[in-house]
Amino acid sequence: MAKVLMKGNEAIGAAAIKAGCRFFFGYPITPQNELPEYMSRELPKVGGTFLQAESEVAAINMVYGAAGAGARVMTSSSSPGISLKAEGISYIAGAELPCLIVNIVRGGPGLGGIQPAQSDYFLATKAAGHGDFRLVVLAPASIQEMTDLVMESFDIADQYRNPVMVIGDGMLGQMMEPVELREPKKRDLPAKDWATTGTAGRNYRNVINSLALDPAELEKHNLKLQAKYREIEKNEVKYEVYNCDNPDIIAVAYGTTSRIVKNVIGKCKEEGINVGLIRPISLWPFPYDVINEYADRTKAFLSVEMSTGQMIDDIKIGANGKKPVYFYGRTGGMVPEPDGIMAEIKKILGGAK
Amino acid sequence: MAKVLMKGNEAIGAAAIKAGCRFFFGYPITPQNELPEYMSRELPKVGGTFLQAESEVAAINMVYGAAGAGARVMTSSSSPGISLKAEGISYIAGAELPCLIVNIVRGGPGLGGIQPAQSDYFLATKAAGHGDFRLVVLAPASIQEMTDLVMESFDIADQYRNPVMVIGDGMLGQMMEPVELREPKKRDLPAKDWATTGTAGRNYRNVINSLALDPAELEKHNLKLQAKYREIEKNEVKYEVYNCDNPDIIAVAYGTTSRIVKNVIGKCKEEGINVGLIRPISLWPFPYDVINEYADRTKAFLSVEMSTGQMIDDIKIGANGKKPVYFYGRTGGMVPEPDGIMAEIKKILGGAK
Amino acid sequence: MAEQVFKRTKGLTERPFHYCPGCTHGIIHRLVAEVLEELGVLEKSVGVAPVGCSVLAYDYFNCDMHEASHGRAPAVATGIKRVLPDRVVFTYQGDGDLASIGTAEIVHAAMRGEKFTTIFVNNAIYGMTGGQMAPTTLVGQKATTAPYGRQKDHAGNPIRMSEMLSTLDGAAFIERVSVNSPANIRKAKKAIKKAFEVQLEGKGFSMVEVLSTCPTNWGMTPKEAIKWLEDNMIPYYPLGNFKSPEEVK
Amino acid sequence: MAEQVFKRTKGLTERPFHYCPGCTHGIIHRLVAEVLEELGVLEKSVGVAPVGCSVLAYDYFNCDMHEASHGRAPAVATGIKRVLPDRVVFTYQGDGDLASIGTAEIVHAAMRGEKFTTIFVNNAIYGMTGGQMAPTTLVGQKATTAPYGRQKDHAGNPIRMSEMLSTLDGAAFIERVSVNSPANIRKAKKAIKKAFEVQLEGKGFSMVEVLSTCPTNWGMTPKEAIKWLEDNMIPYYPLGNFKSPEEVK
Amino acid sequence: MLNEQIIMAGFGGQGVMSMGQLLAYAGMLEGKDVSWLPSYGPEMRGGTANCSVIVSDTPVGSPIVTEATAVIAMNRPSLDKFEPVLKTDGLLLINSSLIDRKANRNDVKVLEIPANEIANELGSGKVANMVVLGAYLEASKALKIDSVMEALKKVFGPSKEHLLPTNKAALERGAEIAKNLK
Amino acid sequence: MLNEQIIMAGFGGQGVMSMGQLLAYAGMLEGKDVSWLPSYGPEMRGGTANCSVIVSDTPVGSPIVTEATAVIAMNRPSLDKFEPVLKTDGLLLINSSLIDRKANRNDVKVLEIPANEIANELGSGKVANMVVLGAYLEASKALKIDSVMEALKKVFGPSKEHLLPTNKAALERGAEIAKNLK
Amino acid sequence: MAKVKGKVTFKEELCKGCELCTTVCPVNIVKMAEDRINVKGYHPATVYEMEKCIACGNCATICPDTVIEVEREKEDK
Amino acid sequence: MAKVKGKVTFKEELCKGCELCTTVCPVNIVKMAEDRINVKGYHPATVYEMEKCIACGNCATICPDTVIEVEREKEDK
Ligand SMILES: Cc1ncc(C[n+]2csc(CCOP(=O)(O)OP(=O)(O)O)c2C)c(N)n1
Ligand SMILES: Cc1ncc(C[n+]2csc(CCOP(=O)(O)OP(=O)(O)O)c2C)c(N)n1
Ligand code: SF4
Ligand code: SF4
Ligand code: SF4
Ligand code: SF4
Repeated sequence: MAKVLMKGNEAIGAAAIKAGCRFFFGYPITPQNELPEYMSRELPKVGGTFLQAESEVAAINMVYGAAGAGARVMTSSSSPGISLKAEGISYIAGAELPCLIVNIVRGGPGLGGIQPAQSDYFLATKAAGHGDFRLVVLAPASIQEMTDLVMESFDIADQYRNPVMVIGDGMLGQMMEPVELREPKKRDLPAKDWATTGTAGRNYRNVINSLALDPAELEKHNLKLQAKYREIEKNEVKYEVYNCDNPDIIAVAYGTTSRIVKNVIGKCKEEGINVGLIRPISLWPFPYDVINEYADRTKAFLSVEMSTGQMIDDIKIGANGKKPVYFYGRTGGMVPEPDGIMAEIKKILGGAK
Repeated sequence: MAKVLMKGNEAIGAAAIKAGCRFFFGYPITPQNELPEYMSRELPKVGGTFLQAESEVAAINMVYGAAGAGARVMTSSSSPGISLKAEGISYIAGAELPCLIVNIVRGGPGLGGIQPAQSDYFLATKAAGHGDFRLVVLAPASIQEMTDLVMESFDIADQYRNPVMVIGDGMLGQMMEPVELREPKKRDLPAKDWATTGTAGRNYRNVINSLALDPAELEKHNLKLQAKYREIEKNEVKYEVYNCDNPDIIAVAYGTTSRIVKNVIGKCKEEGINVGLIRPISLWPFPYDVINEYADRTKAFLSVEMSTGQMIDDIKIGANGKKPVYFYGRTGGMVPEPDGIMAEIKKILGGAK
Repeated sequence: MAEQVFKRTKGLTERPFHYCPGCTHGIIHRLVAEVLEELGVLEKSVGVAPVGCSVLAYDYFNCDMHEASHGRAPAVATGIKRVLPDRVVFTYQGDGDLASIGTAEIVHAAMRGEKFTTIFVNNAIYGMTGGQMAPTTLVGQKATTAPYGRQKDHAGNPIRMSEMLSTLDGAAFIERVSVNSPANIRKAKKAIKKAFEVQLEGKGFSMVEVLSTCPTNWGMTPKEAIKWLEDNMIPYYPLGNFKSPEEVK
Repeated sequence: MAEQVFKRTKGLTERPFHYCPGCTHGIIHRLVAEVLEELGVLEKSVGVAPVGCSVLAYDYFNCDMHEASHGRAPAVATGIKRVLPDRVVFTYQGDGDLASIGTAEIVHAAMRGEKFTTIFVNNAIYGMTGGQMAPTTLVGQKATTAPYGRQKDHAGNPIRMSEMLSTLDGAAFIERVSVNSPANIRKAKKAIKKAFEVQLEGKGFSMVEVLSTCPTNWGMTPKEAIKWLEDNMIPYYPLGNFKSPEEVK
Repeated sequence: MLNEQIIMAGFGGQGVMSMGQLLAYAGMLEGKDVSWLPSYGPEMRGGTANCSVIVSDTPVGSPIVTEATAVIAMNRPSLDKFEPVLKTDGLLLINSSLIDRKANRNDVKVLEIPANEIANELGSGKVANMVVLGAYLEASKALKIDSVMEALKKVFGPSKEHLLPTNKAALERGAEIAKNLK
Repeated sequence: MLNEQIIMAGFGGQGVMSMGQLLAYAGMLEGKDVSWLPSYGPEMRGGTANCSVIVSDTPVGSPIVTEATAVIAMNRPSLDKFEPVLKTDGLLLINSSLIDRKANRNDVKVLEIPANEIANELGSGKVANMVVLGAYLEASKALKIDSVMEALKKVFGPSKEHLLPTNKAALERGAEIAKNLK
Repeated sequence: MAKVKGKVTFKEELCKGCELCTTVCPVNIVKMAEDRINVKGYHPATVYEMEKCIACGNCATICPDTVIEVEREKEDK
Repeated sequence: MAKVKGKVTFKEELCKGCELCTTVCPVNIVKMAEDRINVKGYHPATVYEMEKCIACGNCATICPDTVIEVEREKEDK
């Protein structure tokens, strides 16, 4: 397929449809509206269904129902709307249903603003709801990667029977870049023989459920989930290591922020400072081992985020005290500027040299 | 006041009323129902208002309104209900309003079960909603401490204009112990001159709000919040250090789990193993420094949780690679048994000696 | 020759109900199950269980089941039905579930005319969690969160969901029934059957509100509970049909 | 001697509205502000702003204001009014806010008979977010999430909130008005005044639904929008009083 | 040093929970550290109920009793469930009115009390729990009957004061039996 | 090596956004790496609009333009806001039809284009953006007019094909002016 | 008219002793068996004078726990 | 009856040129000032033949942006 120029939000929709997603339930919120709008236009053309739900709570529960019925289904929202989906996400994870949840993050807390942010890192990776569960969280840095990851996310979800979140920021949702929709590498996907499609043709009932009143049973279920998470941690860690052969410092950044860091790397080179970049692509599972390994080759890490510092916790856990972890961030919809990052790097290296 | 024997959930109510809380908005959910029930009985007697909301979402927004109007107000729920409050909590934190949120945690994810758990640690300490914000999170280990902390929590909330979460588990909510309601140490509390009580008598309007469409303004607001959080981190870290003079290993546990660990400490002594305990009382701000300091005196840490391992992340950050951090936990409503913990300790020390 | 006039329906699994003695949830379960069997749709049915005493409904109905989050059964059912338009989908919900936390979801499913059937069990209380006030609790009725009885000035008059939902065009069939006597139980079954037929004919949203008892949390014997329902609930919640496909615009 | 027959009310701050040219939000703001001024309650009023185009209402009403989360203004207002029963509390909400995400909150505030006033601005679309379908969007009307026009089979007929809420006993006063002409604007103001009076008399929940335009997202000039409202909205959303205190049981 | 770890179990309506609370209350009145922990959940509805009580001279660690110093079994399922939890030399009280089997353990001290019969003799089937409690107090010497009576007085309040004598009699009859069985 | 970092700004309705998209599209057709980033938010409603376009021989890093190689200002507020962002020796295109001031910077190359006048001459006020774009293409030599035309053809589709000639004329007139101003 | 004779069977182990069936029998023959307790701990419902049963099905209709099945014995045919 | 005379003032800088006021004037004197643009970028509404104004207030009533104030000049008194 030839490349086309697409808006991030629309590219997500195109990729999802290409991946066989035929159901979208959502509720409007800036800055992701182009995605539901695209779906409302395009899904009917392929026999799919777009339904605007009465709220985010309803939307995630529609996804819960549709996923239980065996469909490839997705929803999307932005920060406050994702908060509202927290209970439903926990149910979907508990019931082990596959689906895609897109979060085009905006500045918070509360109503906040509508400009790009990365302040839902904790929400996405640690606590998208109550209880012990995990979402696979994928953070693309370009529209091309976004479409690749969206398409793969449906396979990952189906393979592990687990919800996947693709996380972007308002910038990534709004910008246009050339994309080519390309199939992900083929996975062996299990049949959805657990789906509630009616018992006709089978001699057992299917029940979608997250309740276990007996704590021993609920613990067993949790241990099963944990075993699955260990499996995902083994198989699905994704990251990019860039210019890390001999770095003075390694910046860690994801999404659009990582692109700004790449600019900084170029600028720093001009001044003889060698900055590396580790870019987590899967925020969960987080590439702890990669951080740990590169801790031996750098003087320090710098977490660059559009937040007041959330991923830094994971970097610290990965670095495990081997090297100091610094932070530079902008928040509330402000975007880190190369100069600011560079100044921070110089400050750190001045101190760390 | 003489001691009385009280159920944990009711003791929370009694303490809140003693602390001047006159408004309670909530929605039923096991295992915290005795608290709203107590409030529905007792609040009218002191001229207060108990209102059962139509949902947790409505309840937290009623709290939002009442707190904005200047009242001492609280709500309570258990895990799935707290998930539903996520958006509202983020608004309250964003608008800097004081209130108390009680979470009597139960097994998850999803509907899960109703037996005690600690699997909302992440939710409480990292991401009770979207955006960069923090709740003060207090985790009592006894009914007496629960009443002390509940009373203090209203002062903390008022002092910093920040929501506070008191977190317990089903066990703490259901059990009875002797309590004495005692005033916390007096704090200088600022006047609530920001409350929306009508402009009569002042020449400015009060506006409760968390929106800032201009990202520069929103960043400024966030930096103000962060400055406040640094202040709280400086002033409000609470913890207990127990038997840590010369430990072979230090267990880190909070809430009822810490009491089980205390039993284990006794048992281990009998076998010549010296186990220390660091008990975070404030889960946020977390006593990172204490962990770091004691890392120099122990061979290892063991995080004991009623979850699959959440607080362990903070212990690792605190230990900063100085000593290994192990984990022992039960989940889904199962409670760690002393024997299990002991066996784990022996296994670790066998390896670590 | 003996003829079976009443035998256990295949619409139910073998699992004994966990409900309290005399709780009419059991009757309502049976009626729904019988209707599914009689309409011959068991194999193509997907039921949605609520959060409430009937949360374990997924153990009882002999068809595929989906356990929803509290109040959101209509959204879950919407998701299922949109994916599987030729299956029979129903929700089974209590009054806390449907009339309190789930108000938005039931209103909008009805507005959209979602083609599923809702069995709404109104027992004027929160059973599962121990007798807290429901939006349907009667004025003066005591509940664990209304220890002095529901007061109109404080909590308003109870909500009549059938009447309210009947104002929506998408609601094709709405009827309120009661299971307090064999005669009313038979009427209830007819209404439930009709509701499923409306679904099968694709006419829109259908709901049967069933007045039900909660002896445990009302603090009564099952017999007293039936009488209390007759004396107090039926007068406030009049039985009858509120909407039929003929009236659908 | 000159007499001022129309001057800017003290109920509004000096801040110019951010609304689009011809958007009738501005008219409705002014009416509410005038009523507050005329009733002499500005100093004891607390308004609740929604999430929607009127989110910045807190900048305009010259009284204390609280910006709610999307759809939850009635819950926020409940919290305020319960704390301050002698203040005048109102919510100002759009149709996405009130009739979609906030359905449960408005229904239950009305059921409880909460003593505040709701100004419900029905413009049949989501303005703030760029013209998505609202529950009040008319059948056939295009929206960015209904690019082929709202279809009854897919999304149902639009919801009539005034009619639905009127079934609730706690709703003391409900009226639908429109701001398409000077005459109707004057009627709208009367209704708004009445609604606040009902609150002041402690009679229960009061709401005025105001049919409003959104030229921007309807893709029309302001003049065309007024005409479209008259030709399409008023026939489906009949103007008039649906509930008055006399009828309150 | 006192460190009583008691599990009490029976079916709903046998007053197992209030018996435990009373014991904890009495312990508190005697200046002990105490805790009372109920099992909770839907299984309680019409089903079985149990609680753990700790009465101790030192601060109570975990409120969960994993090795009981005493088990009070008011019905058969309770005996089956909790007999194994009793520690060696612990005290096993069996309500022989409703339990048709003997104890399996022989490393513990067993007291069989026909609690319902005695309660009926006293004219109130409801005080069967107090009979067993009396037996427990006598056999364990943990707390004084007077303290339990004082606790009961506070719990009952003036409106139910007339019930005190029967309860006292029940406690004493239980104690008597325990003394005789020694 | 090509690395154009352009900011285009004006008020809503001036076609600033589509001009940016067209440029990015043309860049893609010429095999360049490109990105287009709009400003978004409520301030856009009836207010100002701007977008950043990057056209580069190497992969695009950050899509945000913080040091522009070119700024196209279609109205006065845009000039005020973005003139300072232009780097030394950068290209400043001013729509002199609507902007009543001169450039303040003298370390950059300035092109004043009476875009609206020219567009009106061409019979369609709407192509003012194409006039400026043509000027930019000529002055920067970044991409070929033909590529933009090809992009336009794809964007318009057959239904709007009749608009192509006017657009082409606009691009060419713009280019001509730029050439003459050199 | 041929007199209808009925037969009622109780799955006693399912009975919760709610007594609802005893209130709806037109010939008043459904009683609680005070002499025995089932596995659930309840006195189960039963019928002592089965010959009076007219197979109306009322007891089964109101039983919440599907304890009761009813057969009709057709006299002739 | 004394003829009522009115006077309308426009806070031109607030006007958004929506033209609604022009549609409701009974004497049809409210017009858009095509000759000028205000700070917001719109042709503002105005009245050229003020003497015809009857002070009905319609224009001010429908103006969404509180641009218009109206005075009535009482002829006598
Ligand atoms: C989000 C959430 N809130 C609250 C609860 C607790 N809860 C469980 S069932 C229930 C209400 C049940 O009442 P109803 O719907 O009337 O059904 P019934 O039990 O009376 O049949 C509640 C509040 C929950 N599980 N999840
Ligand atoms: C929880 C949440 N969901 C969605 C949004 C996005 N949002 C902002 S305003 C709005 C709808 C506005 O429509 P309406 O209430 O009709 O008011 P109008 O703008 O038309 O006046 C939405 C969906 C949000 N801010 N928060
Ligand atoms: S609590 Fe009430 S509703 Fe629930 S099973 Fe028991 S009687 Fe039925
Ligand atoms: S978008 Fe619509 S509702 Fe919002 S201000 Fe503009 S015209 Fe008014
Ligand atoms: S109605 Fe059923 S459960 Fe109740 S007593 Fe009769 S047989 Fe037993
Ligand atoms: S109605 Fe108001 S804003 Fe609109 S044109 Fe007239 S004066 Fe201007």
